[in-house]
Amino acid sequence: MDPQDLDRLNELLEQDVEIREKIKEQVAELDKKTRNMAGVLNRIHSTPTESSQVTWLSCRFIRLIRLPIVPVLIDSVRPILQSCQDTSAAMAALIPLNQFWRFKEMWSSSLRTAVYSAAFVEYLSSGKLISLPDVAKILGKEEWKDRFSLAVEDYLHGLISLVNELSRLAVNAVTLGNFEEPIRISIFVKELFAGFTMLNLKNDTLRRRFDSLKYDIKKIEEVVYDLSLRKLAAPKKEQVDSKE
Amino acid sequence: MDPQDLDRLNELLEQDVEIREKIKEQVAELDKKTRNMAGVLNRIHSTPTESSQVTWLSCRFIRLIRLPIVPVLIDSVRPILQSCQDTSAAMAALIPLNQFWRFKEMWSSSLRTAVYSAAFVEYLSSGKLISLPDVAKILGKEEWKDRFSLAVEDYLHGLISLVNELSRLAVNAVTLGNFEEPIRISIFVKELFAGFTMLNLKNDTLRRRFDSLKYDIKKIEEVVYDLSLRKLAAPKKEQVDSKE
Amino acid sequence: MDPQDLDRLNELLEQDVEIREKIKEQVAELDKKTRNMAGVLNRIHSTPTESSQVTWLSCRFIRLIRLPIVPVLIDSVRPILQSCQDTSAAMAALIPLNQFWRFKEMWSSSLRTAVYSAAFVEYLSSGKLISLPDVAKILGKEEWKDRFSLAVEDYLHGLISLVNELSRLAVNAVTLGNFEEPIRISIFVKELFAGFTMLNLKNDTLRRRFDSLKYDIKKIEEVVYDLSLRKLAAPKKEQVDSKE
Amino acid sequence: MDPQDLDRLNELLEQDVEIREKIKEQVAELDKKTRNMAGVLNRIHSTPTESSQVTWLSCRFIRLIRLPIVPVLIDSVRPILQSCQDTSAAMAALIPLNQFWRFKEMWSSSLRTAVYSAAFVEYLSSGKLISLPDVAKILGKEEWKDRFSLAVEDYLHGLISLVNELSRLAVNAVTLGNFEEPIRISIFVKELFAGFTMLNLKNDTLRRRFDSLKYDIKKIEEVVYDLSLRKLAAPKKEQVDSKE
Amino acid sequence: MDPQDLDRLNELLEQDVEIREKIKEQVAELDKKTRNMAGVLNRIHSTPTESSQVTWLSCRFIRLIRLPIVPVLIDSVRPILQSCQDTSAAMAALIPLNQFWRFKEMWSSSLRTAVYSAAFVEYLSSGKLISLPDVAKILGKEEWKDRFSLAVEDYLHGLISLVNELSRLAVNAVTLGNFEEPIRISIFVKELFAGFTMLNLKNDTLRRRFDSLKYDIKKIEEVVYDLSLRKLAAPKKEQVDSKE
Amino acid sequence: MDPQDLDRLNELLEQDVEIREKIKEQVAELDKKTRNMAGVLNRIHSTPTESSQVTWLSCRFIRLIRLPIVPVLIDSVRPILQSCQDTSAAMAALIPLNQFWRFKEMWSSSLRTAVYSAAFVEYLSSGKLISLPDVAKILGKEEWKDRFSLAVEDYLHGLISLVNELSRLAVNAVTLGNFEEPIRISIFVKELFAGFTMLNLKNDTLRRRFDSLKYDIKKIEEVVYDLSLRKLAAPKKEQVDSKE
Amino acid sequence: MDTDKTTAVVDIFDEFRKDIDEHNDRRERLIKASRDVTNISKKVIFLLHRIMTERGNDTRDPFKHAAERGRNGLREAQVLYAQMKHEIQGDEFWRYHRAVSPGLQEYIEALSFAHYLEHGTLVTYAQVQDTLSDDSGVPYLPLPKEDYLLGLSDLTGELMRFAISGIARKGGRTKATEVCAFVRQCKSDFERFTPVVRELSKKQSVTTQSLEKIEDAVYAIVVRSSEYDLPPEAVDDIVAQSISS
Amino acid sequence: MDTDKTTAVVDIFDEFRKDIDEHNDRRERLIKASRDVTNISKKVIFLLHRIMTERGNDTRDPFKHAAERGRNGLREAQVLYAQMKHEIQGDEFWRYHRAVSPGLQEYIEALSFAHYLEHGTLVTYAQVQDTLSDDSGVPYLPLPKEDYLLGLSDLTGELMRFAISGIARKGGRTKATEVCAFVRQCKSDFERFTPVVRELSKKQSVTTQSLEKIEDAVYAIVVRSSEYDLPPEAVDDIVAQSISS
Ligand SMILES: [Mn+2]
Ligand SMILES: [Mn+2]
Repeated sequence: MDPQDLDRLNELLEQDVEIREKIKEQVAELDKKTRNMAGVLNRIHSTPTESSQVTWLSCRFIRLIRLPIVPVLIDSVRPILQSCQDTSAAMAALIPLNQFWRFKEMWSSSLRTAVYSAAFVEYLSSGKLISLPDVAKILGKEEWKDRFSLAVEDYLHGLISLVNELSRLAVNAVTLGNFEEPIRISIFVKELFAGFTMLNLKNDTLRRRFDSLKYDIKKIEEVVYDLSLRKLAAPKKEQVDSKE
Repeated sequence: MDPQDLDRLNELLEQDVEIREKIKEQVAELDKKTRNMAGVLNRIHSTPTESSQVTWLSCRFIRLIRLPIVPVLIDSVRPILQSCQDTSAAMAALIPLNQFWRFKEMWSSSLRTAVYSAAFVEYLSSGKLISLPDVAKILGKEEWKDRFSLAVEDYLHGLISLVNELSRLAVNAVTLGNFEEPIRISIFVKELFAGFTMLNLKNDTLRRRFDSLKYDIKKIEEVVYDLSLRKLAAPKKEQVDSKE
Repeated sequence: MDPQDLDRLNELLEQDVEIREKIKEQVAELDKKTRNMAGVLNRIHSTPTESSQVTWLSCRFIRLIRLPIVPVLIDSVRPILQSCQDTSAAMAALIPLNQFWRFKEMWSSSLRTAVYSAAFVEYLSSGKLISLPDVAKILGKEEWKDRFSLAVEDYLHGLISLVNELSRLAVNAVTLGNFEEPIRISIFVKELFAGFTMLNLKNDTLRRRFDSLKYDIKKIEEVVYDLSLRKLAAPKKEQVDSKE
Repeated sequence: MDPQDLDRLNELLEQDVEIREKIKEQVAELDKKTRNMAGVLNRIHSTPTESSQVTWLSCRFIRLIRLPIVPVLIDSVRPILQSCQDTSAAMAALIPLNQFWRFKEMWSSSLRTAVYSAAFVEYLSSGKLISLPDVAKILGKEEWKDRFSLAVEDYLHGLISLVNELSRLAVNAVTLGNFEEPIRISIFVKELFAGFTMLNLKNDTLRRRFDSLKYDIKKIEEVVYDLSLRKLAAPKKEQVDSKE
Repeated sequence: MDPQDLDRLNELLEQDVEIREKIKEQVAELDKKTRNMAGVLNRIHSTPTESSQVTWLSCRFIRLIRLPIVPVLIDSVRPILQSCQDTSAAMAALIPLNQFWRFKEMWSSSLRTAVYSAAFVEYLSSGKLISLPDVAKILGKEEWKDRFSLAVEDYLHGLISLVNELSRLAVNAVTLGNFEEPIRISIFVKELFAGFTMLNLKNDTLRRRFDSLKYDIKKIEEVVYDLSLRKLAAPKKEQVDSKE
Repeated sequence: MDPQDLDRLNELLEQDVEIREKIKEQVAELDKKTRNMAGVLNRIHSTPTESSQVTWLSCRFIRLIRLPIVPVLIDSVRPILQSCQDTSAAMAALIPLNQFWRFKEMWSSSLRTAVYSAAFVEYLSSGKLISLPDVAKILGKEEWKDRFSLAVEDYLHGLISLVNELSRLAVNAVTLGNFEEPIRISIFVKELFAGFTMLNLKNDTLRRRFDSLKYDIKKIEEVVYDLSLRKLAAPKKEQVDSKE
Repeated sequence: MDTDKTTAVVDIFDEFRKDIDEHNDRRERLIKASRDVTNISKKVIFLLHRIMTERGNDTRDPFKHAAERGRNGLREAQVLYAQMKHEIQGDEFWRYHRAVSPGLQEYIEALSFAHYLEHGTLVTYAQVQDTLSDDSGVPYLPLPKEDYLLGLSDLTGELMRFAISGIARKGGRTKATEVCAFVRQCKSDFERFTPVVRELSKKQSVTTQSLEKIEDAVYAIVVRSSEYDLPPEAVDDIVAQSISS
Repeated sequence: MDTDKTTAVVDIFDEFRKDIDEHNDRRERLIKASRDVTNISKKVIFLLHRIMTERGNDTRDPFKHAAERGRNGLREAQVLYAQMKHEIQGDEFWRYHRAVSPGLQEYIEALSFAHYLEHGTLVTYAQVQDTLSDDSGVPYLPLPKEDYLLGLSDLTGELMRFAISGIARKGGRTKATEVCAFVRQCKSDFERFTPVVRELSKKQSVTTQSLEKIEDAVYAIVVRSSEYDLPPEAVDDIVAQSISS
């Protein structure tokens, strides 16, 4: 082999290794943040909400003794969520022009957890579904898009994780005496599910995870059933409308 | 190999490839239709039925505000269902004489969803089990049977999907205030299950799905049980008790 | 090859074989004990506890006909647990100085079952989590640590097995009429889970088993839900506090 | 889900599907060409070369009856090789800016065969190793590099395939009475191998295939041995020099 | 989990991760050295030896034009070999007391290549088999043995690699006109093989690689056969004696 | 299960385990013997035979300096071979009536080496193929046949090992100056191969090993070919030519 | 070349060929018969589930009735074993054990299911061996303990199906509780055999899964009935009434 | 509850049961028959190798003789197909194709081996279909192109065995060279089918291995004979002479 060719090849190979090494560090950083957020959000399952009137008084009391309640929880997640942008910036600086898709797989999993966190925070604050551009804005900047952006599939994976978590929340809300939450969750999730149904998904992981959503929906429906049966809560008319 | 033989063989094999390619297109077509029907039928879970007397008035009202109610839903599925025959016709035209089983696997999954839709529509309209010849008639024509017909196993798969859906419906009917539906479902499904028990299955997908039916029946039974004990379906007295 | 070198090599190889043979015997011994303990502890799933007031009378009766009840069960496990130290002593005597990690894999699996048994006994007696040093003390002696000790990962594997078993216990306790146990289990497991979340797990098997804990937690939450919904039991305030 | 968001998502997903569909067609095209070239080049194993003096006369005769001999073979591969650029052009037109790495895996395997063919042609014509820029020039154009280029690893995979084939050729050349070829191959391959040894290979598949080169080298060495032993051919002094 | 316990656990887990990280760096260092040595030693296959009288003159000539000949080759390997001790020292400093066997697997493969290099150098210089203590002395220091030493199996793996390489050398020596080397190799390898036969190997990788030695021996025997048949060389009486 | 039945069953199963344990010991014994024999027989490859007239004188001389020659070798194998009967006796005593095939797999491999040794000894002494009954007689007793006998497949495996070894011997005999042996081997092996061709084998180990015989025959044939062409075995003339 | 000797070797190997051919053919026949036994047994298992689902007219003990019909069905398999008998005499049985084993295990699974329905207990080793013997009690084959245990282990899967699909019927709730206790006992009884019967470990984990499914079902019964104060039989009645209403 | 309707459902499913049972039984019969065909074909392949190894007395063309005996052996398989015929009529063939396919491929492998020995060519599709038809040319089954190609692909493995074990015999060296060219041609001819016949790719790589083994063998012949200046036939004679001496 021509020594110069050899050097050139080696240079290319080593650049690649080096970039990967540096990206790995940033991914570890992002990973730490998303784990942290997931950890905090996990506490939602043992946190009474304000809207739960029955336990309102005890909740108030609880707040005094500093138990985290939903808004407090959300407030503690938001700054971490915002700080993800720093990691994104660092990655955008590392990734060579046009090679976003080459390295993307390295952080997909962490990014999906970040999307899930952002979507959960949005649901908890506004009861709305966060849009792809909105998550993208939170996690990164438009102008990096040659080097770092948010792919549709990662956004959708994050939403599926959200539903997985909401079905758990429906169950735990009842335990905590909050009988409205499951109804809200039911409406939100059914609408989201109807959206997913209209997407043209290929037969990949996304499709498989989407299929598993059916179990979450079934569980949520059963919770709503349990509540209706016992007349503990009932879907309001407007809610039925919005389902259309 | 003799070059002429080689060419001839290749030609024949490529014809097969071509047929497959064309069938694939038709299957994609059929798939689109079945997804569509499944999507519409999914709305049944948030649709109050006419037969539910308790909520009849609110239903009326709802109709005015244009909520789909069961007959409307059915009416919107029927034409799609009928249009499946066109796809079947196209396929029957593609498949060489006596080679139905050769290509069958390509559309089994879509066909099963079509069977499920037909069976669900039938159940919703008449409360009856649709027979294999009846589904076959809806989806295709007798005279194509050397090229396109409905296999027993696909019919049975469709029925299992129906039961999966009915157990969900039993739950959601109660939520929507319809306390008769679960009883009807219970009777219908038990009868069907007794039919399935007649079969000697191998350890294949059908067997596995049949095993899963037990859970649907259990779920339906629990709903009936809840209703009976709460005396909502049974002679009404001491309604107060059930409220606790 | 120089005959003397050859002899030396053979000697080394045969020492290795011999030690392994002897360790295998001790592992078989330990294995028998852990199987035995796991077997006894498994009976917990059909054993009513004293704290279950509803079935208290029948329990009394059962005790007379000598069915094991929890304390009896624990008492029959404790001596076996203690006798594990003998096996550990025998192993410590066999393992050459500094070669603990060479042979460790031979008994890891049995040791994890021993840890699980110790942790289960502790939970059943005091409701507390056993610490690593405490299990280490039960199963071996500090002064052998060059030859035999308890690795962090084996401790953690034992705890994960404990959670797997507790989620089953939550279900079976209800069947036995004990509606408090699931609440206790729920609090214990959630706290343990939160602890795990804060560990920096790199080990692949451990990480994968930890991920599976989510299913156990979900199951326990659903049991607690069923009880709360029916007002059969409810988390007490102090318990909510301690969750923080 | 917001209908507009939904449409946007669907649009993105469908664009992806469509691009893949179109790229697939081009890859099928490329695949046909590389198969074709590999097929022609495979005939080298039964093709006597001009340099083989012993069988020279029979070769002449063979040429008359139109058996391909090496230069003819090469001449029939060259145009196909050049036509690969058309496919590359078509792909470059399809691939969105910056998304080369997203779709690259779809044609890697075909591209490696193309590299192998180019490298084999170069070896057969000049006895030299083709460089990465030279293959890249043959298969595509510099100005497309945001959309279509040749990755180092694909170049290296192509070279490994070349060595696999050359070890077979060393054997078959002898059968065809050409005793010089194995010597030439031996020198070429050893030099290439030495080059590979100096590369910092991290890629797993590449590393594994590189390890397998040892078998090819051993086989070539044994052929050279057989020839030297029987004084049928011998490495020339200059060749030994160049090995340094 | 008790916060203090949690911290202690985390500390233990993180120490482990850190040590592994640092050892990995040293292993990469060692790996670079062994690759380098293996690369240089690979050149032996195209290097005429001094002892080959037939090509002696051309060798002399070659030396003038700076072709590496065996002693030169050996001289360039020796310093790298000695420098391995530095890496060993660094590792010994990293590995906690008594935990040699815990991490050993991380560098086994590199160490085996180092053993092979040392054994090859010894064979080339003295024609003798290097003993385990001698390799151990070259690669590390006796006083570290609680932290870093040379296991029997790694020594034996290195010797098997040596035989793999010697069978190649027997073939290439003939190509280079050295007809004595194969005879020497044959005697050396047969003796080594007889030694291996007397070892009490378990059914593991070592046993499997040992079984593969038979192919190397067969190849060497065939080379010696080819030479004898052509009266190019013959085992000398003394050599036969030493085989006893 | 009935506790008594349970115990009885366990007892029976443990008896089996015990038998296996004891058989394992005997197999280890047999294994040691067969390894020993294989080791001694391996020396045949560097042992001149008496029948080789050309080197007879040098052989005489060699004998004086105590080199083992064939008869001496055979004499040292025979007693080990005979002692195999003791192991067989011990096994026959262990194996329950009619359960030979149940445990057979445990010693098949060792037995095949024993068959090989017996067959090799027979070939070396008489030049004949040992028959199955003759090997069976050497290794065991007719009257044990319900408990221990020699299966056809083990006999055949032993013969294949013999051929593997004879092809090596053909090569080495020439090296040692014995030009008659390869001819004898060739005739012997061809006959044996013809026998093997009679069998209809399944795709099992025997089939695979039988396939490998072809390479041994080819090798032997090449030796015969070399000798014939060099007129060393055939009518001696122009010995000078073969020297080249 | 000594032609006589050549012939001799060929003659000897001709004998071997006959042996090997006969061996392969016999193996093939036994594999076929074993497949037949498997199919018969599977059909019997379905038949038993079917009878337990039907049991409409309680003219007689449905459990006993099912067991009888199951045993009748298995008679066909016993005939096959009687026919196989001469091919697996003495040590030959062990030679072909691998070919025979799968069918045997499926047969034991079916037989033990029928037995459980009637007696609520595990069929004993002796009872199984008995069904595989001729009228004078001479066994068609020596029943391996391992196959006996592995066949029984498969029974737990069928019992899970039986318990769960029976829950919705009258008395099914009580039956499920019984089966739960029985399967739990099986699991713990079999545990001691896992060190000596290798394939049993895998089957034990299937048993564990089945057991957990039954436990979940029994749990659901208890949870629901705990909301009220009703014995399970009363529940059955109320449900039956509301369906027929 | 409407008992009539219940009966109706059960009656319908009873029909299904009959269908499914009949289907499973038929599949089982075809699998068994297919195993038989496989065994017959394997035996024929061994027979062909055997005849080619023996061929002592050259009273007639050994290749033709082998082919005849091979075809005779395969007649047994043809009888089986004739018997299967009514079970795989029309579309039923495709329904049971997976059960029938392995035997069919092995049959084609054996038939093509016999054909190659006699004619030195690949048996054509029409010729194979012909052996699977009755006297009036009505096919027992529609021969799938895929099975035809996959069966032929297996032939290369047998040819490798044939070439290498024949090398040591008179004329074997020339024969090996012929087989080498033939297998090389097969490999390149089959290549174009790999995109359309999925399982062929794997078999092509087996063919490549076989081809390389033959190439190595042919190489060894050339290397050795190049040391002298002798045509292969002369070599055979010299070797024969030295063995018989
Ligand atoms: Mn079963
Ligand atoms: Mn074959």
